[in-house]
Amino acid sequence: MQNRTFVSGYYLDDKDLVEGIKSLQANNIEISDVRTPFPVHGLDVKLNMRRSRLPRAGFIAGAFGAAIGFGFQAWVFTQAWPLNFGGKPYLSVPSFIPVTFELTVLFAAFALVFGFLISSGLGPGAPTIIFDEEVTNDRFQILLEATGGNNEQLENALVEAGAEGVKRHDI
Amino acid sequence: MKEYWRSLEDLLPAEETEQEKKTSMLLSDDTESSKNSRRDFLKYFGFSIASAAVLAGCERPVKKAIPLLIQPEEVKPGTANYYASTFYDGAEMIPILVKVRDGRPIKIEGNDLCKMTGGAASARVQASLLNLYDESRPAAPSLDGKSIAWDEVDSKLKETLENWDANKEFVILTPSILSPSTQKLFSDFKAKYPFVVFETFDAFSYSAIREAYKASFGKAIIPLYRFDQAKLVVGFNADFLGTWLQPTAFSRQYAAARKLTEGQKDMLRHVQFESIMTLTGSNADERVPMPAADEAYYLAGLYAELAKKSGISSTSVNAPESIAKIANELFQAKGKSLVVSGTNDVAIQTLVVEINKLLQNTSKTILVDKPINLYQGNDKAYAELLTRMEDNKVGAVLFWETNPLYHAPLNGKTEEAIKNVPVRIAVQSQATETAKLCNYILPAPHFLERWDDKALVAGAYSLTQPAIRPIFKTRTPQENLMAWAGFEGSYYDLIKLYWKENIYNSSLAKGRHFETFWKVSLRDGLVIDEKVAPQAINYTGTNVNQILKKNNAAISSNDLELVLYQNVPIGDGTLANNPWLQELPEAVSRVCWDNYVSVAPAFAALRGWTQGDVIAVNGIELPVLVQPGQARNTLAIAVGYGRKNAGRVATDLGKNVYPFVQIINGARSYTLPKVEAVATGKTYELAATQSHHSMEGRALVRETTIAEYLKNPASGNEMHAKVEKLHTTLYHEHEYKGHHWGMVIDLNSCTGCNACVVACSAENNVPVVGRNEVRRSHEMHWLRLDRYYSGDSDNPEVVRQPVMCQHCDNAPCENVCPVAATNHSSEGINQMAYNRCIGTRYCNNNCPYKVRRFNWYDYTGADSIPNNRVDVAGMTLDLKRMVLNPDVTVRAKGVIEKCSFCVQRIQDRKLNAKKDGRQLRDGEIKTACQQTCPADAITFGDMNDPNSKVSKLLKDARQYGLLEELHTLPSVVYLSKVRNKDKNKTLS
Amino acid sequence: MYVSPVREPLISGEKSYTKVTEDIYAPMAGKPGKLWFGGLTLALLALAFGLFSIFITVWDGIGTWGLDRTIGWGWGITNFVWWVGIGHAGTFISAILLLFRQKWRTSINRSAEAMTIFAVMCAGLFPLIHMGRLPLGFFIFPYPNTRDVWVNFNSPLLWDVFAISTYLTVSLLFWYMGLIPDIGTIRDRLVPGIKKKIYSFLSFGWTGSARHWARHESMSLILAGLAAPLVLSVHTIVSFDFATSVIPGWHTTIFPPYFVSGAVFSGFAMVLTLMIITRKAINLEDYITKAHLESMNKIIIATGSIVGIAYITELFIAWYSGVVYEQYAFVNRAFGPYWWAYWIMMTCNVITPQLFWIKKIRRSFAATFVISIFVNIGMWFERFVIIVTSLHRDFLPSSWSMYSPTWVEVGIYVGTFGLFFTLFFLFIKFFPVIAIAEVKSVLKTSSEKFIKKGK
Amino acid sequence: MVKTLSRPLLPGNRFLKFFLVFLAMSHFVSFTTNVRAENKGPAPDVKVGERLFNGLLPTGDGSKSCVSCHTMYTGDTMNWNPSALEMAKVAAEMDLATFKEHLLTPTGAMREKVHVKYQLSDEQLFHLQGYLKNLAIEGIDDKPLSINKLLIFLLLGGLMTIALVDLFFTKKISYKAIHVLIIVFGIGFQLKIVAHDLIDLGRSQDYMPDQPIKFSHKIHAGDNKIDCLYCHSNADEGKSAGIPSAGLCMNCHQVVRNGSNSGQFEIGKVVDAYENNKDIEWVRIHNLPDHVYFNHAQHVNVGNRECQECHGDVENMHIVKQENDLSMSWCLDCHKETMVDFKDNDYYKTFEALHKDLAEGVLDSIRAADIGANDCMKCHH
Repeated sequence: MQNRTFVSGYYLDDKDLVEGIKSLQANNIEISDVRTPFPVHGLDVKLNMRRSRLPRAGFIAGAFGAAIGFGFQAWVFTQAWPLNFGGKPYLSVPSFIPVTFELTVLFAAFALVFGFLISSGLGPGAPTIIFDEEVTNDRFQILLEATGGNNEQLENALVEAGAEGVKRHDI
Repeated sequence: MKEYWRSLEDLLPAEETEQEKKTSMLLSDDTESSKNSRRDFLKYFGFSIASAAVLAGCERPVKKAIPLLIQPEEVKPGTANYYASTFYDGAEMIPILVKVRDGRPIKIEGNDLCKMTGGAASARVQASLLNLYDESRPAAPSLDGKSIAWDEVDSKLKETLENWDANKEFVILTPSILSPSTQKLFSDFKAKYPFVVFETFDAFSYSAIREAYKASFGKAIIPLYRFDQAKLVVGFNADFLGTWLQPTAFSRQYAAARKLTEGQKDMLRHVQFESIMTLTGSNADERVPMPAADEAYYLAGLYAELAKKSGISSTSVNAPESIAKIANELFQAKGKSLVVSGTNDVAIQTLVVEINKLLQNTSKTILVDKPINLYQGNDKAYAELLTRMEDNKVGAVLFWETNPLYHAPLNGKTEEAIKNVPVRIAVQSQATETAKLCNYILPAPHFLERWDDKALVAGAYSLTQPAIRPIFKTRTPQENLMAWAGFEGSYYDLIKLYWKENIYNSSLAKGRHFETFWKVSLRDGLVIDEKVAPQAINYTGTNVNQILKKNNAAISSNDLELVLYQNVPIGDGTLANNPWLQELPEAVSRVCWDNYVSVAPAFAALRGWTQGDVIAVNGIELPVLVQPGQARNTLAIAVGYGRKNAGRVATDLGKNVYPFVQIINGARSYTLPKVEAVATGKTYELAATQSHHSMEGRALVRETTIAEYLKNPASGNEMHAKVEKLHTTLYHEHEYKGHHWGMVIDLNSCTGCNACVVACSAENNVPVVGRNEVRRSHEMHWLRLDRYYSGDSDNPEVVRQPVMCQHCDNAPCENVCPVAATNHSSEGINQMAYNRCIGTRYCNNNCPYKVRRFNWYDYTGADSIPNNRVDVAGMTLDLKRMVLNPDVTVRAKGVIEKCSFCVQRIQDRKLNAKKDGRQLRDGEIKTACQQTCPADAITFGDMNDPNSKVSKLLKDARQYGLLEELHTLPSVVYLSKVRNKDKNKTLS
Repeated sequence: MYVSPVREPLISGEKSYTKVTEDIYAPMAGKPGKLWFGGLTLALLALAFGLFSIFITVWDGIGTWGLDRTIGWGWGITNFVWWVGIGHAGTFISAILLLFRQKWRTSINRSAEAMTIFAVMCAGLFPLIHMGRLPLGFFIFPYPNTRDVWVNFNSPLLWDVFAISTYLTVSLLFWYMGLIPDIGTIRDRLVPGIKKKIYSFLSFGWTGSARHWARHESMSLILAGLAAPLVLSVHTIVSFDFATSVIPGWHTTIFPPYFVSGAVFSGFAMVLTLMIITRKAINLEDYITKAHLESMNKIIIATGSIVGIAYITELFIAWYSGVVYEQYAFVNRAFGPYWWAYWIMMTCNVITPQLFWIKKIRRSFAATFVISIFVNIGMWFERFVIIVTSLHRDFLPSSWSMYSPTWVEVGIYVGTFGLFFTLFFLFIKFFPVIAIAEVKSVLKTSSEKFIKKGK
Repeated sequence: MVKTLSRPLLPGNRFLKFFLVFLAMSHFVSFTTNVRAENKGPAPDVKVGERLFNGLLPTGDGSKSCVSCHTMYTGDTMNWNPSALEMAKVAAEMDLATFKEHLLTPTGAMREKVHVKYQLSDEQLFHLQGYLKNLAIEGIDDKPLSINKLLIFLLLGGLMTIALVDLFFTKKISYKAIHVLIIVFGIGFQLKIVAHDLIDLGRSQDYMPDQPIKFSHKIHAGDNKIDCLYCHSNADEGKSAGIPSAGLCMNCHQVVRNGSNSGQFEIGKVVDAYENNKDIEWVRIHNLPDHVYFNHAQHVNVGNRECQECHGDVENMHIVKQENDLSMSWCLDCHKETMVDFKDNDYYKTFEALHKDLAEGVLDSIRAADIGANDCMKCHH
């Protein structure tokens, strides 16, 4: 395993965090990650994150579910074994709506959840490196990766950016 | 035409042990016969899914198939044979066909060659099959409670007979013997042993009719009635459609005379005067409640009125208004009317005979020259016999299928008399009370296990032939006598010889040898000798005025009277140990598994009684049933219950009221003029299959009067046209390219006798659930007879409607089954795949007709979970399982079932047609209910065939579908009911 | 900030982020009290009784229930619909209120969703148990088989299978996805040990990274968008069980909206009943405040009134239709042998919620608690009335009959309470009852502290 | 592969039962032999007899062991010789002299040829007969079980557990793909076992039980070309095809008393049954569940199907086995394909609409399923 060094700084308020990020970005320092106890709005734009493709995945899966749902029912009732139920036509479309709808939702939901988990690298027992356990409590943490031993420079930048505490992590 | 098989005659002479073995061999090929092989693996693995899968399978029993060593030509495994035979239980006699599958009788049907019944059979005929498989039948001969071999019986009794004290009588007490061969045997036996005395004892007495004819015509006869020849029938306490004399034949005549199909416009009118609401009264066009005590007065009034009109002088009687009115009608219908009474009272019966004579009905609707041989018993003679027995004049008594201790205890007199006889022999096919008092119990075979012949009227002969080898160590009663008298041969030989010598004649032979004639007779089951001369009989007259004087005023008062009656399922109680009959709802009250005290609504209100309150009537405690239409001060209790030694089902079921019966004026009287009834404070829940009795103004049973009908055949059925006009659908309707089965039920014909219900149960393996389950509305009958009252509760009108699965083309049940267990067949049948059903009961909820039945418990033993069977009637015993129809699946617990239009019969007849390479004939397929219906109310056939009877009936203006406004498109169609009454001529 | 000062704070007390964490973590940290153990024991006993009753049902047959040839569904399906209804609040709160950006949802959505899942689990049991042949229940799934038989897609009961299982799955996913950050929080509060390892496993490796948060938010929003129609569809489909049939009293087009609002109505009532107890029991008074109470009670008035209007509309339509069966069905409901059930339903569902028009009552925990119980009872009777009184007297008077439950049916109902509370007790012990992260995210805009500061 | 349908529910249980029975039996046997020893001189050594029978002790120069012809179990190929049990039952009835004569100087062509090489001392014969008598009393143990699926199932379960534990806790193997592969494969295989066993529970394809008489359809229907319907005449007329009565067998076997393979032994059984009024308990091979109605006449007579379509090449089977699984889909598929004799059988005139379609060329043929062969109540009523 290669050795990497990170420098972290934390804030106690999301407003300060945003200010801190602004200041770091002004100094052209690349931010590896920001960790917060709750979602801070606007961070994705500030950090130039790519727009999530989850909605698209959800839509495609939903459409697939709908097609499977309707197609399967239609196949069963017209091809596999057409049966006369109470005088209804074999292809009684209104009857197929509920199941089609439910399968649409089900497929989309699975796609979304698994899409989220996979794209985020999360999952049962997924490996994690936690630099500061207080992040999930009340700390807003900025992580910077030190390349070529510039950790002290980064530490200073963080202090400058108003971080309440700065720490170095070697892994 | 059905194929009638010649019988097992060829196999007949064989040793007993071998017989048993052969029977068992015939049975063992069938999976139904043993409970071990009745396992359904789908169910089994379903329950133990987890463990079974992992453990790589569970044990599957190896099924053995044992062929017959030598296969008789006519016995084909898996194919049913029909044998013609005759039913007779001491009450009714009906020619039947016995359906035998793999050596065991599984269904009884009426013999359609018989003109009297036209192939119909009553509920009791249908159910009598189950008595064959009754495990409580005496299984082997016994002496003083110890088993004994037949040889020993013979040697002992032979010794007794040969060393007889000539001063004493050896009495053989038989029911009315219809068999000419047996009578021949009796006379031969008497010739050998002159001290033998044959006496006749009927379980339910009709001796007053014979006495009345003796008085008026000089001969103690019961004439042959022809309801179909009458235009007006007036009944007095006579339940001739339910229990009186020959109800099956009468129902058929009655319904035929009231049909309005096939262009018939004329309809028999029926007026009933009665104290209790009988099945017959509930079918009457008009019905007048009448205190039982006043019946003689009413009839006397009728006689006096008619005499006045005929210009005959007689004592005048101030008749009630309704009688005066009906007298007018009767007088107009002279020679085409019929007055009958069901009361066993000589004075009443004499009046009836004289009234009919006045109306010139004799030899038109009453054939006195063709008397019937039923009910030959004479109550006076019976009373005298008891006296002789008490006076030590009788040395031995043999009860030949009679049970006087139960049917006529006469204040313990019968018991004392029997105990006074040193040798007491019971020759009986069923457990009886009388047998308990006997030294010898000699088991007799069930009528399906023995040979016999019958002659209902002179010249009409029918044969009884065995359809199965005796299940127990039984011997035909006639063969007992033959053995004791040392006669050679078997009873079969005797019958054949008798037929050869006495019945076979040139007109019947039609050029055939006797052997051929005999075989043809066996195949057909009956022979009618048209040339037998009518019996000469002349009117001698009797002193009517004396009776009129005695009954010239009403005697009913505020005293409570009690009427004892036979109800339709149980009758006199002889066949009471029969789960099918006990579970059959009574035709009027729709209560089963008990008897009860019927009380008029007004009287119940007066005393503050409601249904289920237990009251004591002269000390007998029974629950109350409020019966609309009953005379106000009349109480009524059914006989036939409270058996003490009848077997597992009937013993101690209900209360026995035969002890109330006394011999009055030489006849057993079933009416008590004064009884005490007090509330006990207890309650008892009756097992009623219907709890709401009003139609709530819904157009379920549609009816009209004959006058309206003649003006407009669609009267009363106007709604049908309205609904038809609205007939529209978004979807295209499914096409039925081949057959489209349909059924038409003529509500004008259906009398509500319930024979169809038992026929259906027998055909379709419908389980018996028992009293407690019926109380919880868990009854399983696929077919029920809804009964509604309308109008005044003191004298309501009654309508009935047989309801089974309506096989809707737009069936609401089919849409809602999640697993597709019920759907529509290509022939329009609403099919139900039991093995697919998971039991959500959604279909039943969504059935507007509520005809689906759910297996609440394991009633049949088909469930794979052990120790959970609910089978109070022993229907899952191996012996009783022999009655199961192997072509119909036995349903498991948790499964919905319902009427299938007897699809197994449809399949069978279709296959026959295919094998013959011909089209199906209309009427070839008969459902079980249709087949047995005495009123011919049910028609089944192909609606796609424009020439079928069903298609023709569908064009009748009276035609409508039940709840047709729901657009379920039922394949069962009803024809509306027409009452023969007119606003201008009404009794009340 | 952009919060109107008139808006009532949703979180009272001086709460900082840490305080929030501590408060919500507190009940999980300590040893559970006697009350908890007592409650759990009681719930387990009830569950055992229920399991025994189910065993009796499967072994002996449905005959052990009070049903008959006319009334094919009784307590079983009543309980099913009732539980499904209760299961509507959670996903409604978290999905629909999320879409509407209602901040007050944050304090209650977690436990409401848990209740949803548990209630749907209870509900899902009944369609299974009520089968006559439960061992063959797998026939309802369209799996390939050697019989070549599929299922009947026309059957509302089959739609139920899909609706309930989809609803349960999606609710579970939604709930768990929301839980992940909070499990992370719990994980980080624990000292190293087996417990921490388990929570670490369950937290799916949550770090609080902004990237994750962004995706999480995006996913939550779309999932909410999917769950919102799903919630509405589930009770719509349940109502189809009745609405698509022919039985008078069932065959009604008004059923879908009527059932959905009834479901939300009963669901909210159940959430209130439980939350009022829970907030006291585990000291969350600051998080579940009168403001929450009032908001929820407002929804109860709204849905309760819809239900009331539906009742009246049904009566009107029955009269207006001119169909004798329909008319009789409704007269029979109100004045037939089961009149008491109808009037309990009317009183509890239509009259009592109207008390919430009075501000004092709708802001009173005690009054709300009592009324919410009334609503629960009333909604149970609504289903009983619809199912039993419609069935017991339908088209043919010859088949009319009466129904009363047996101890077995009651036992199964009690058993589902046992299951529900067993799960609920375990839930409040092992999972945060309030969505920590979500509360924190609205802390600034909605807490007393920050609003005061803003002044 | 031969399927024994009477598979035990729990192998362990079965073993325990055998063990107990074995203990009890061995005690009983030793006790009885002791008694006999006291009364009737020396007791036969069953063990020696068994070794002789199995050929572990020499029985003569170049002679085969008894068991090689008189086998304990019938396999999937026909062994025409009487089985060991049948032999034992015969031998148990004989005194030693007759036994010796039967064995060493037999009558009948087949036995003469094979038995000629046997050289057995009287003592050996005594032991051998003792063994056979013992066998006649005790019967033959159940066939040993083949590899148990349960073991595979459990083994896979264990393997997957180890993989899971290693994946999350021990982490000995660094390539996670291996864990995943093991688990996926394991679950898949387990599901396959479960699914197949579930399907097989109601099924008995390839069922091939031993019959009480080694009746060969190959000889009768194949070599001698007897028509199926000669014996199973009911197939044309009725619901079941019918198993011929012994009387029917005697039509030929009154004359034919010597079989080409089994000599007089097997035919002797039929004769014995016929003459002494004994039942022959054939084992049913084709069993349908109770809720299925099947009618042979519909298929053989009306549908004109060949017996072989369902029963396979019976005329080439010495031992009949169930050729098809008799599953519902098997029935349905055939109904979908089988053409109906629509023109020649007048019954089908009822289907006017379809006749019109045929005439107009809308349809080219009518399949059984088109006229309702796949309606539920055709078979389930």
